[in-house]
Amino acid sequence: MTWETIAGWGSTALFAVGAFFFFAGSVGLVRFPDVYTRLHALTKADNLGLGFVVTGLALRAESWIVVLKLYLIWLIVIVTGATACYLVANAARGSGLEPWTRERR
Amino acid sequence: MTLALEVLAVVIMATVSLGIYRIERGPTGTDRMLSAMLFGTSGVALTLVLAEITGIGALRDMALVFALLGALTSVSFVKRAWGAEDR
Amino acid sequence: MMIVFDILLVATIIWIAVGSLSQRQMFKSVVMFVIFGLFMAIAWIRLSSPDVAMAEAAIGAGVTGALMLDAIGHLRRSETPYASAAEPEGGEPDA
Amino acid sequence: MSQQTATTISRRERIRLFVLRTLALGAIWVLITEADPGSLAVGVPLAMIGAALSVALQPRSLSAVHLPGAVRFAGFFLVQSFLGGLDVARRALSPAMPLDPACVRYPLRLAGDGPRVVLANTISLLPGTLSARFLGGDTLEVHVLDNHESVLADLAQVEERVAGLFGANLPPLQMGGDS
Repeated sequence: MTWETIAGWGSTALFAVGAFFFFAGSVGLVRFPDVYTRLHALTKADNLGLGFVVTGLALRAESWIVVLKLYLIWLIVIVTGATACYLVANAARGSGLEPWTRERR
Repeated sequence: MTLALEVLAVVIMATVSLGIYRIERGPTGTDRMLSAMLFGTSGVALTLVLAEITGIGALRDMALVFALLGALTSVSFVKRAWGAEDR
Repeated sequence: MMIVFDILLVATIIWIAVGSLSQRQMFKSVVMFVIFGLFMAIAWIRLSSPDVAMAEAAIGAGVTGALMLDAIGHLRRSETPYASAAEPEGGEPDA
Repeated sequence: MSQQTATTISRRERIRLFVLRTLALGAIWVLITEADPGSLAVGVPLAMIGAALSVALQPRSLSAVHLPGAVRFAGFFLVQSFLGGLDVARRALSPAMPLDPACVRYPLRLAGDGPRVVLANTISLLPGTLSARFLGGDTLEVHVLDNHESVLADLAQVEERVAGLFGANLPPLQMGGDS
């Protein structure tokens, strides 16, 4: 078992988990009933999927600086994603969009 | 081991195409905007994966551009176009 | 495997391009246009020209998309009598 | 709390902030260019211009981050955001789609703009919660996917972690039972 083999299989497993979360995020976006619940799916599942993909790529990266850059990109996506999510939820709430509840339907 | 990367690229592409359904359906403009946000995150992942497959390091800079653009589009949607989605 | 990716990419691009031109609602078209820019950028990557891809993402999807969203906001404010197609689905919350 | 009441800041403090921010921006530049030595001719002046502008525009540092708290916060954040993604994936993929969404109001104990922004963004990434808006009177409205009893207690725990990140102490929790 060389490092290449371990990194290859490990990153493949991480890619599978990441792809699963991307898939779950898209399914949530399609299936969930209203804007707020869809925002949940979008921010959580997709940021996590990107995190797994980035970790998998980091295992294969050729230098440390690339690893740090990959995680910097992930950090930027997390921060901008959470901020954009708050902005959309805030605007939706401010315009009087009521959340979907189980009792109403 | 590039096969894993290629399969990952195909899967992300397929999930992104799934999200287009949400633009077709709506019902509000906000829902449509959400799928644009989804493509921001998936676009970053896709670009990073393609950077690894092709070995072009400059594509990682493009992933940064994608990350920042997602924020730009959502902010301009919320600040400038809110309530205009029925047009 | 990349041939599958390319077929999927091209099919999606054509779908979005047709979708962005054939909508009665302007907002839907604008969102489609933004996403068209993102996919086009990925197509440029596949054509191994990352510099064009970066320009496409930044200008095509980002700046033009923001300008179009801004324009649509101005249209709303100026009260243009525009035939707004009502959504066939229920659940329009701020009606 | 790191809120400074003085609006004027001494020259020495400005220089210290300038040097710190130059180093931080320079580090980001090195990361983005993947440590290309040729690009430093552009990067070093840009980092200095950026730091000078930021000191001129926002001389007070927004909030001083407390280092041991930050490490603990990072661990907490990673574990919880994993659980959050898992939770939302389970709900999205299960055929019955177990959702019971509601908006709850959470009385904030944390003061200061910077910590509150961090708290709102953290809540959005944790299991089943999404910060919707700040109401007047120090209340944060949170949209939850599953409206169970312990939501407010969970949020209080998150708030304590964020307070730890900034090295701040919170007043003791008083549950009004108004969920």
